[in-house]
This record gives sequence, structure tokens and C-alpha cells, in this order.
Amino acid sequence: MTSDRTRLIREMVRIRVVEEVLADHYRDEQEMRTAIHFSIGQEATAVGVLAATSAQDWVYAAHRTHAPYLAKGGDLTALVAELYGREAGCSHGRGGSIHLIDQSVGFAGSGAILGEMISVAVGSGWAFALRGEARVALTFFGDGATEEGVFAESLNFAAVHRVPVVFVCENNLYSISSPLATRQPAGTSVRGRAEAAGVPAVAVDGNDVFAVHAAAQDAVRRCREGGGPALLELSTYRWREHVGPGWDHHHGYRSAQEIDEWVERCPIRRAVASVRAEEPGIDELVRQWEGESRDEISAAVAHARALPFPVVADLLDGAYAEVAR
Amino acid sequence: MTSDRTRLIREMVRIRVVEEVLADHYRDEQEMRTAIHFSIGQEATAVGVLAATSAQDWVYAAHRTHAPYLAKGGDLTALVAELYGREAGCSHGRGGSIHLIDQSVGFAGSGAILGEMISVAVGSGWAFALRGEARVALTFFGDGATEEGVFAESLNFAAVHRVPVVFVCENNLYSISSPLATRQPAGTSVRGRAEAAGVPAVAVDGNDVFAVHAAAQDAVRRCREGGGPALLELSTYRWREHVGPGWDHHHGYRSAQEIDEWVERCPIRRAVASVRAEEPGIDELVRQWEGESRDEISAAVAHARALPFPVVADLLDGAYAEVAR
Amino acid sequence: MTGEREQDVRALTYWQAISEATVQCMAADERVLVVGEGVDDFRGTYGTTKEAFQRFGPRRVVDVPNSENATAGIAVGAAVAGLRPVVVHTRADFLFLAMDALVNLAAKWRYMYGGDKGGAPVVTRGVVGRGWGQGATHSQSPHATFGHYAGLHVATPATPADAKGLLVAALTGDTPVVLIENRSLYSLEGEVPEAMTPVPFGVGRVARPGTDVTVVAASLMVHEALRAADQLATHGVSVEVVDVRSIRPLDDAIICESVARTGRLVVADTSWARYGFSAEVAAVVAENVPQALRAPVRRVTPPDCPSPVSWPLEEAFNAGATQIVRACLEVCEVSGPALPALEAVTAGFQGPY
Amino acid sequence: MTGEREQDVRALTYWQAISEATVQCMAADERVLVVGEGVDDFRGTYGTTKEAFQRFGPRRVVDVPNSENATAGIAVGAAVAGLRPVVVHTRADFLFLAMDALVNLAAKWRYMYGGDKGGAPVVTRGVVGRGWGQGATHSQSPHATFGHYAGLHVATPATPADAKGLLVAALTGDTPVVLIENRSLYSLEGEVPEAMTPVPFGVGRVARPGTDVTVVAASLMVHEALRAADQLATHGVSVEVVDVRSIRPLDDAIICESVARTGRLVVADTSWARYGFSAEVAAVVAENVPQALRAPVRRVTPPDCPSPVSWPLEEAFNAGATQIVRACLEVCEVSGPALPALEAVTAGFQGPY
Ligand SMILES: Cc1ncc(C[n+]2csc(CCOP(=O)(O)OP(=O)(O)O)c2C)c(N)n1
Ligand SMILES: Cc1ncc(C[n+]2csc(CCOP(=O)(O)OP(=O)(O)O)c2C)c(N)n1
Ligand SMILES: [Mg+2]
Ligand SMILES: [Mg+2]
Repeated sequence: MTSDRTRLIREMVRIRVVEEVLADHYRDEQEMRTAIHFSIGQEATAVGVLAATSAQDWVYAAHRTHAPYLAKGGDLTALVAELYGREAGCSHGRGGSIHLIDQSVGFAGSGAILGEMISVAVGSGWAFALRGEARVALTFFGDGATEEGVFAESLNFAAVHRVPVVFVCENNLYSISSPLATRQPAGTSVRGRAEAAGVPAVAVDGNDVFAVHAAAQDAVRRCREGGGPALLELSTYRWREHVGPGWDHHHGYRSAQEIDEWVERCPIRRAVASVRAEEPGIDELVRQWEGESRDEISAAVAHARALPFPVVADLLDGAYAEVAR
Repeated sequence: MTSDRTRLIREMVRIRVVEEVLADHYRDEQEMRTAIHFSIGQEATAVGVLAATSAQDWVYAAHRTHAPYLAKGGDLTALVAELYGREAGCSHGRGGSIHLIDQSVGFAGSGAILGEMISVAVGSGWAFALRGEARVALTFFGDGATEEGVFAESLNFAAVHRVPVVFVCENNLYSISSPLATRQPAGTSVRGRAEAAGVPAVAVDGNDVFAVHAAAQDAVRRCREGGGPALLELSTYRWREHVGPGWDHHHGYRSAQEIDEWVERCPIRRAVASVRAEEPGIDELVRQWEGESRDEISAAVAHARALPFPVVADLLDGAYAEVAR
Repeated sequence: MTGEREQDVRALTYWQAISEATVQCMAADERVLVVGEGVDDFRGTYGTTKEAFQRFGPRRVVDVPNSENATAGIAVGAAVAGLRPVVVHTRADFLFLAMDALVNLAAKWRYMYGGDKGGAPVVTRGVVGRGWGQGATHSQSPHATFGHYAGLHVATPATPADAKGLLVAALTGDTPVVLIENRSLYSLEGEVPEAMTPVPFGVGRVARPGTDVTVVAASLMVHEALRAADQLATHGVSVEVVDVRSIRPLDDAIICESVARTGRLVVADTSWARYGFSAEVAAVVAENVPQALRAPVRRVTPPDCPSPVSWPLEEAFNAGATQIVRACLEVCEVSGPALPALEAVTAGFQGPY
Repeated sequence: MTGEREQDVRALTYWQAISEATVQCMAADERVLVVGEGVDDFRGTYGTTKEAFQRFGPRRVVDVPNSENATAGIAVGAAVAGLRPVVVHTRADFLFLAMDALVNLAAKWRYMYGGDKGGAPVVTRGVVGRGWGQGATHSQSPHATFGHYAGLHVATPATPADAKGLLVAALTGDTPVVLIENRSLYSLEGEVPEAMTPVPFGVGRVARPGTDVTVVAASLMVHEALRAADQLATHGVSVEVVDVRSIRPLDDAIICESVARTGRLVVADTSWARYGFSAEVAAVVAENVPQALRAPVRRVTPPDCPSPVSWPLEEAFNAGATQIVRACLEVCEVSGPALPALEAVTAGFQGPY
């Protein structure tokens, strides 16, 4: 039990450190020529949910990809190489930060068009069910993506066909700089829309990794047992700017105070505090993990920067199955 | 009051007779070269709802157009001429049964792509509100159209912007030959999805013209007073085949018994029965209205068939504003 | 189908050929499933999915909600997970609602993830409504719209044999495919091999050899071109008709070889001229064999307006054999005697549908 | 802008020109409103909607939910009811989700209802992302996809003056318009008239006169062509550059007149060759002045694959001046000394965006 809880904390720490280090390199070098949407501050959602899955379960992410990719067990060096546009990247440099994949661990893909991957995840989960496999598909998306018609269409199909898919909404209150109130009516919720569409849903504190994990375990178990789809609405908050490495207190679409309040609710700090009693050495452990992760990501960055770029002669490869790679 | 109720009955009788006569001509002549979706059996929805509107209010229909067009006051001779593809048709023969329009009475248009007109109606209602006009937009669509993503997107926008639009769902249990159960999850309803999206909704017996009318009056009044959108889910039933003039007991997707039960619940017969006490002469009146309507539609058909077709030289006219008509 | 032994071939209608290909592919590969609105109903998508439903039932011939965008994305996800869905649309016009999933997901899947993770081989069938006042939004042929995007294969079968063979190729290949079928061809009969033999994408065929002018056509227009050729033959004009079969990949070679021989090109399409199939064919010739052109290229397509309903307008809108004859005479500079207008291939078709 | 008096013209960037057109049209016509995701935010759609929001506020510069399909349909309904919405998309790729509303509703509205009931004059702006690893689904230029459909006007402004003038024309005309803007042009400066003067659709311009070869280009490629022309001039090749400005309607005459003079055609586009802008331009020449062609037509476009992210691949994918130079030398049969590769117009641009 304890080890479970510390494992979740360790995973969050690793993702936090990896992204913070990447953000610095991104800003200072201008060498990762790909739009990056950092998950800094939102680590509990990916870590809590994906710890409830196995490598046979598939997860699809949207544009905020690194946390789900790493939480699912995606290869770090292949991620960093992808960000630097290298041939050794997980998508051979063709996809960039938004198009990650690591099939060996069940990270099935991610995409830049809001909402579309939700339908893709439903399709993969449907395939699992049609073949009678006890596998689950999951899909991460934000509050903004729920405004896309494909979200409603996907909920409806999943409910009608009892598809083993877990819809994971990371509700961070904003779509770029548009607050929820300008996009969705007061008194409604993503959870409520899912339930009205026939998909059982729960709303969970998305910065409480243990609560997220427990809810995800229930949802994944129900899917696996043929109970049909489920939705998790996880309230959380993005610390940095929508896209890119910086902070955006000064842009005015949200208050510095609001950001600071959410930083106070840091999912890592909260998790640490809640295990401190049973795990007195936790702070020491966190410092140790931070160091290890810093070494790991620094090594991955150094390694990636030394790798070769794709060869221009291969430009067309992979556009069609006939053009082999 | 009485006169109100009889007016509604008279309007239903007229639409019923018009469509039955058109169906016979359609079948026997094969001269109306346009796909027609008859509303026979569903007259109470259009009549009950649109009697609550004024000519300044706009209604958009989907593909089942004749009843809303006539109930809104659309010109009968222009409708029939359109069905026969004549230049004098309401759309000069360019649109056919699915693309009707009569701006003088607020029938703003109808269209063949499922769900799309729902968003158009929201846009027109939004324009009314932005200009501060006390006008209402309405949109008729079936249960099947609610599965289109644009329905959810439109509900959300209308709720966020408090658009004066009344969503009118004619739930006739089928999408062509697909029953509701294969398309929408058990335990859900169009009304429930609307409420979850922030749009107040009521479910009404769509074959009870008086109940429909009362609900529509409430919805239209609230819209006019700035109370925002509303949805009416009206349960009804299509008697004839999905498209075309025939009956389809024999096709097996629905039972003859089911059809017969719904024919028993004929909206006209029910309305007549409910007013008989207060209006003893109603049956005589109905027979009289049937005769008048039969004469009216027969004259319109004879007139339309004598009218000229569009001139081929005008083929391009109207594709662009620059090409005047 | 040259190479087939006679007893392997029999006459089938276009819709029967599609049905046979579907059933044979489903029998041969349990991963194949049919997905679409009403594919399971008594009409079975104009007959094309009826036998498949009777034989394989609702688990493999799946009626779906009216949600074209999600259905296309779901098919992508199912294909990525190893199934082989065929998504069927009773009107190709509905494909605009599925366009994002087809162009941004299916077409790019393999490439975006590096080329070695597999693709999203979804097969999409869109039926073009034509005639009987289908109207502006129920009669479009969007093949060129999809043909513009790398990653897809797009075909426009004109014959029962190709309707079967190209569907077989789609369901046995690894590339996402859009098949645009014309409803007016459904009752046409032609010889179709019994075997589940694919017709490769990107290989056109000379539907009729000729020497004076090349008519390159797709789908229904191949038949209009053949009938135009018959009539022109009686006036001493020898027409070569090229059926491209698939527009992506496009068989540039067969087009250029023919025009190099005839020196004249007419392109016939069921969709508009601008940025359409007829533009690409003309461009291929202008790129490769411009010097061969002894006359200006002519395009026979609908005029630049939406499709009207009223039948005299609709007849005028849908260009056919008569317009092809006129174009051929013009490029051959034969001022032949005013020829009688030809009745459309689709004449006698009983609506409504 | 010939005809303008000097003091009426000053230098503005492309984004400033769009902003000015928007503000002037909103000031002149209270029916005009701006609609789009984040149009009201601190970035103001790369600056183009910022001043409009500051001046006219949230009632006329409206942030909307992430619902491209409904937003397009809502804009149609608002336009039919008398408003003049401009719908803004930060990536043109998102237009696939709005395609049904644009092609099946906006484009056909006027015609479908008989031509005399008014139309749906919605204006849609789509910004093409290019460079800095935008990737396969954030870098497409779908102008030809919309250009295929009758009822729309589609323009690809290449200069600040045209970015302003074509938007003014769109907002003062009665036709639904799709404007495809290239993000890489946003910081380019050019002379722009102060007046709210429309630039008519369907009228191209000779961006540079020449005698040996005609390069017909759209949007960003006009500048690549101009830079190619500079370099070719130093090698004795005189290039005429035609900027079509709008692709629907397309100024066939200016293309044909130029090719009739030069005898050689290169077409340059930011989108793919097949069924694209470059195909239509080649077809127009093959239809009208084929005999003028003294060399095969050449198309300079991205290769037939999705856009990759890794920068060496992305650089190779985005054809530019260097490829235009090569194509011109080829059609002019000048085996000029190996010329130094040209740095892209977009070089020095600092991402990410
Ligand atoms: C179809 C589509 N529309 C718009 C965009 C532009 N866009 C990219 S991310 C984003 C915000 C999405 O917000 P949300 O779904 O809440 O995810 P978050 O960024 O907050 O994690 C938007 C609007 C897009 N990528 N795709
Ligand atoms: C986008 C789209 N998908 C599919 C169709 C084909 N179609 C025409 S009517 C119809 C049934 C719609 O059912 P419903 O909305 O309940 O209306 P009803 O016909 O029952 O009145 C369908 C699927 C269409 N016209 N548009
Ligand atoms: Mg968000
Ligand atoms: Mg229905």
C-alpha cells in the first residue's frame, strides 16, 4: 500500500522534473522546433489514472502529451529525441511533441485536432470488445475538447455499444486563454453531460493523485468486466502558459493570485503531506528522486542532441504502406 | 378558446389532407421528381408549436418539411409548384421538397443535411438577440438528428449566449429504419441531454396538439422575454415510409401492430374527441374542412402542373449574387 | 478481366459486385466489418450490404448512430487496433462531416508516427446520388476533394468488375481508401470474376481504343464517353476512352501515352471543373506531353453552380454523352452534322431514392 | 495600389492590414462582427483581432466554444438574418470540421432557395501554420479544397494591401468567402492604402513583369517566386510573376495572357500538386493557350506526403524560391551554374507559435 502511494509520488516527481528541465532547454536553446504543451501542475491526473492500467490497455492523449506518455511508461529517450526532431525519436521526428507513440507500453498515440482522438479511443476500445479481449482504451482530453461535437458523438456510441473506454477529462478551467464560463453554461458540468449521454461519470479532485487513482481503478475494472464506458472529470490547473515553457501571470486572462492558489495545491506537495505520517522519510526520498530524474533527463537531452536528424532522402517514406521504412 | 382549439384542429386536417392527396399524385404520376418525407401522423407537432409563433419569428425545418412550412403559413401553391419543379415554386424549382422557404411568413428554410439547420437556427436567433429584437428562432429536427455533434455544439452555444431559440425535436422513434434503441442508450432522452447542456427542456406528448401548443407558448414566451433557449421533446410517430408516399408495414423494421397502435393515437382524432363535448358540431366541421382542403390542394396541383418549368438558360442564375435573377 | 478463365466470370450488376466483394472479404478475413447508418436494414444500402448482414449478422454489419465524424474516427481507432472497417455512406455528401477524421487522422496516421507503427486502413464508401432531383447537397462527387490529400487512396469504379476489384484491393491493402460510387451505376450489368481478385489502385484501363481523341473519364462518365464514342464512330471520329479507375494514385502513364498518340484530350467528370479531376488530368498532360496537344484541352463537367432539383435544369446540369460528343467534335475540328442528343445512361431509372 | 495618392498609403505589416480592414469595416457597418476561439484574448489572433476587441468589445468580437461545425452554421444563420460575421480560425486545418456548413450551407444557400432570397455571406479566415514543426495537421493550406465548390469566393492574399483589400471586399460583398492567410506572411511589411478600398475577387496582378517564363503563384509563394526571379535575373532569365490573389474566381485571362507571351509556365503553391491550385492553373493554360507552351509546365509544391516536424525534413517539404529557380531554369533549358540555395522568406522567424 505504502509502496503504491510512494510509487505514485515518485512518478509525479519524475514527470515534474523532466518537464521543468525540458522547459528550460526549450526556452534557452530554441532547438526543439515543435509546439510543446507542458503538464506542469497537472501530473496527478496522468499518474493516478494510468497507474490503474496495464501495457495491454491503450491510452490516447490530445496535445498535452508528455505526462500521459511518461505515466504510461513511454520511453524517455525516444521522447526527448522526438522533441529535438531526431530520427531516433519515437515518431522518427515526423510527429513532434504532439504526436507521440510507444506501442510497447500501450501509449497508442496523441493528436493536435481537438476532440478527434476521443473518437479514435472509442474505436480501439470497441475493437478490443468485439474481439472479446479484456483490454481497456483510455483517452485524455481537456475541458475545451468537450465542446467539440465529436465528444458527444463518441459518448453516445460508447454507451450504446458498451465500449470499454475511459474518458478522462482534465478540466483545468481554460481553453488557451478562454475561461470555462465563456464556453460552457453555468450550472453544467462535463460529468453531467456524460451521465445524460448514458456514460457513468464521477468528478474527482484532479490534484489528489490517490483519489484519482482510486476512481480510475474502479472505472478500468468496470470496463474490463464488460460494464461499459466511464468518464472521469478531474479538476486541475495548468501552471505555465498554454503552449511553451513560460509563465503567464502577466497576460491578464487569469490572475496571479489564482495561479498562486493552484500552485499552493501542488499535487506533489499534497501527496507528500498526506503520506508523511506513514512515510516519515518521504521528503528525503523526494529530494533523492528529484536528483535521479534530473540526471536522467539531462542525460537524455545530451544524448538526443548528439543524435542524427532524419535524412531528407527519406522524406516520403511512410506516407504510404507501399513506401516502406 | 374554443376557436383556438378548433383552429388547431382545422390546421392539422388541412395538412393531413394536403399530404395525403400529394402522396397519391406523387405515387401515381411520378412527376414530382424530388424526395418527399411526409409528416402524415405527425401534424400535431408543427401545428401546435408554430401556432405559438408570429410571422417575425423564424422557423427552420430539416427534411420533413411540408407540415412546418404549412403550419407556419407557407404558401400552398408555391409549395406544390416547387414539388413539381416549376419556376413558380417557392425556390423556383431549385430546391425541391427539402429546400422550402417562405420569408413572408417566417419559414426561413429547410435542409437535407441532418442537424446542420439546428446550428443555423441558433445563428439567426443570436442575430435577433444581438439586435435586441423580441423575435424567436425555432428549429424542427428528429430524434436521429440529435446524434449529430452539431446538435450538442448548438445546445451549448445557445445556452452560453442565452439565444432565443426553441429546439423542437420530433421524436418519432426511428431514423429511417433504425429504432431509437440501436442509436441512443437506454435510460437517456433528448430532453435529458438538453438539460445537461444547460437548455431547459420538457417532454410532451407530440400527438396532443393542445399540450404541444401550451408547451410551445411557454418556451416562445420565455425566449421572447430574454430567458434563453428551450427544447421541446415531442413524442410522435411517422405513419408512412421514411421517404416516399407508401406504407411500409411489410418491410419488417417495425411491426404492423406498432403502426396500427399509433394510427389509433391519430393526433386529429384525439383532438376532435377532446373537444367534442364543448364543440358538438366538430365532426361535421372536420368533414367540411376535409372537403375544403381537398378542393384547395387539388386546385393547387392542377394549377402547378400547368405552370412552366425553369428555363435552362437560367441554370447558373443565383449561384452568385453577381449573377442576378 | 483478361486472364480470367471464362467460367470464372459472370454478369453481375454493380451493386451485386460490391455485395460480393464485401461478403467474400468478410468470409476471408474476420477482421472486416461493415459500419454505417442503416447498413443492416431491409434495403441494405441499395443491396450492397444486405447479404453481408444476412450472413454475418449485427456484430459485423453494424448500424450506427447518425454521427459521421465520430464514426469515421471510431473506424480509424478500430483499424489501428487491427480491424478492417468499411464505413458506408448513402450519400457521399455526408463525407464532409467525416472529412477531418479522414484527412487529419486516417490519411496522416502512418506518417505522423514515423511510418513504422502501422497505419489506419479504413475503407470509406460514399454513394453519389444523381438524378430524380437529389438536390444540391445530395448529389456531389467529392473524389477530388479527397484526392488532394497525401496518405489516402481514392477510387471511382466505373464497372461492376472494378467496383468489386477495387473494394477487394481496399480491404486487403494497408492504406486508407475512399471509394466514390455513383448510384446511377448500381443497376448496370457487367462481367465480374467470381474470385476475390483485387484491382490495383493507380492502374487505369483503356475502355475503348481510338486514334483521334482521348477522353479521360472517371466513374459514370466512362459510360457517357463510351456512348459518345459509338456515335462519333458513325461520323468517322475515332475516340479512345481511358477509365482511370482510381484518381489517387492516378495512372499518369496511361493518360499521357494515349494523348501522345491521339494529340487531343477531353476530360469528363461528374464533379466541377475548378480544382477537380478534370484539372489534374489536364495538368498531367501539360506537364508531360504538352507538345503532343494538337488542340486545346476540353473539360466536360457540370457548370459552375450547385445542382438544381427541377428536372430540365438537372438534365442540363449533369453533363453527359451529348456534351462529350460536342467537345470531341470541337477539338477534332469536325463540324459534323448536328447530332441527335443522346439519352443519358441513367434514363429510365425510376426514382425516388 | 495604383491610383491611390501617395499620402493615402503607408507601410503596414500583413497582420496590421487585416486588423485595419476589420476595424474599418466594423466602424462602417454595425452588422459586422468577429467570431472565433480566443479572438478576444491578449494575443488577438496574432494581432489581427486585438484592436477590434479593444474598440468594439465582447459583443462584436466574440470568443466562442471549441465547436467549429456549429460556429460555421451559426455564422450562416446570423448572415441569413442580416449580420456579417467573420469567423476566424488560428489554423486553416480546423476548417475541415466546418466544411459541411461552408460547402453544403453557405456555398449553396442562395441557389438552393431560388437565387432571389438572399445568400449567406459569411466570411471565414483560416491561418496556415508554417515552419517551426507545425506538423501534419497544423500546416495545411486547403484553398483548393474550397475552391472546387461553386457558390464560394476563395482568396489567398499575398501582400498586406491585398490582405486588407480582399477582406474589405469580402465584408462588403454578398458572397460567402474563405480567406486563406499564411502565418509566415504576418510580419511582412508593404504599402497599404488608408482607405477602406476593396480589392475585387477574380482580378490577379502581375507582381513582376518578365519575358522568358511565367510563374503563377498564390499566397506565400508569390514572395518565393519574386526572390527566385531576382536571382534568375542575375543569370539572364526574365521571370514574370503572376499573383492570382483569389483562386475562386480565378483570373484566367491574366494567366493566359502572360503564358501566351512567355511560352513557359511554372506554378507555385503551398499545398499539394494533385487536384490543387497548381493543377487548375495548368488546366486553364491547357484549355486556352496550349499552343503557346514552348516547354512542359512545372509545378512547385510540397511533395506527396504529410508535413513532417523535424526541421531538415520540414525545410525540404516546404518548397520555395530554390525549387522555383530550378523549375524555371529547367523550362528555359538554361543549365545555369549551380545556384546558391535561397534562404526562405520565413527564415529568422522565431517560434514557437
Ligand atoms: C479542432 C481544434 N480547434 C481548435 C484548436 C486550437 N487549440 C489547441 S489546444 C486548445 C485548447 C484546448 O483546451 P482544453 O481542451 O481544455 O485542453 P488544455 O489545453 O486546457 O489542456 C485549442 C482551442 C485545435 N487544436 N483543434
Ligand atoms: C448528415 C446526414 N447523415 C445522414 C443522412 C441520411 N438521412 C436522411 S433522413 C435520416 C433520418 C433522420 O431521422 P430523424 O432525424 O429522426 O428524422 P425523421 O426522418 O425520423 O423525421 C437520415 C439518416 C442525412 N440526410 N444527413
Ligand atoms: Mg483546459
Ligand atoms: Mg425520427
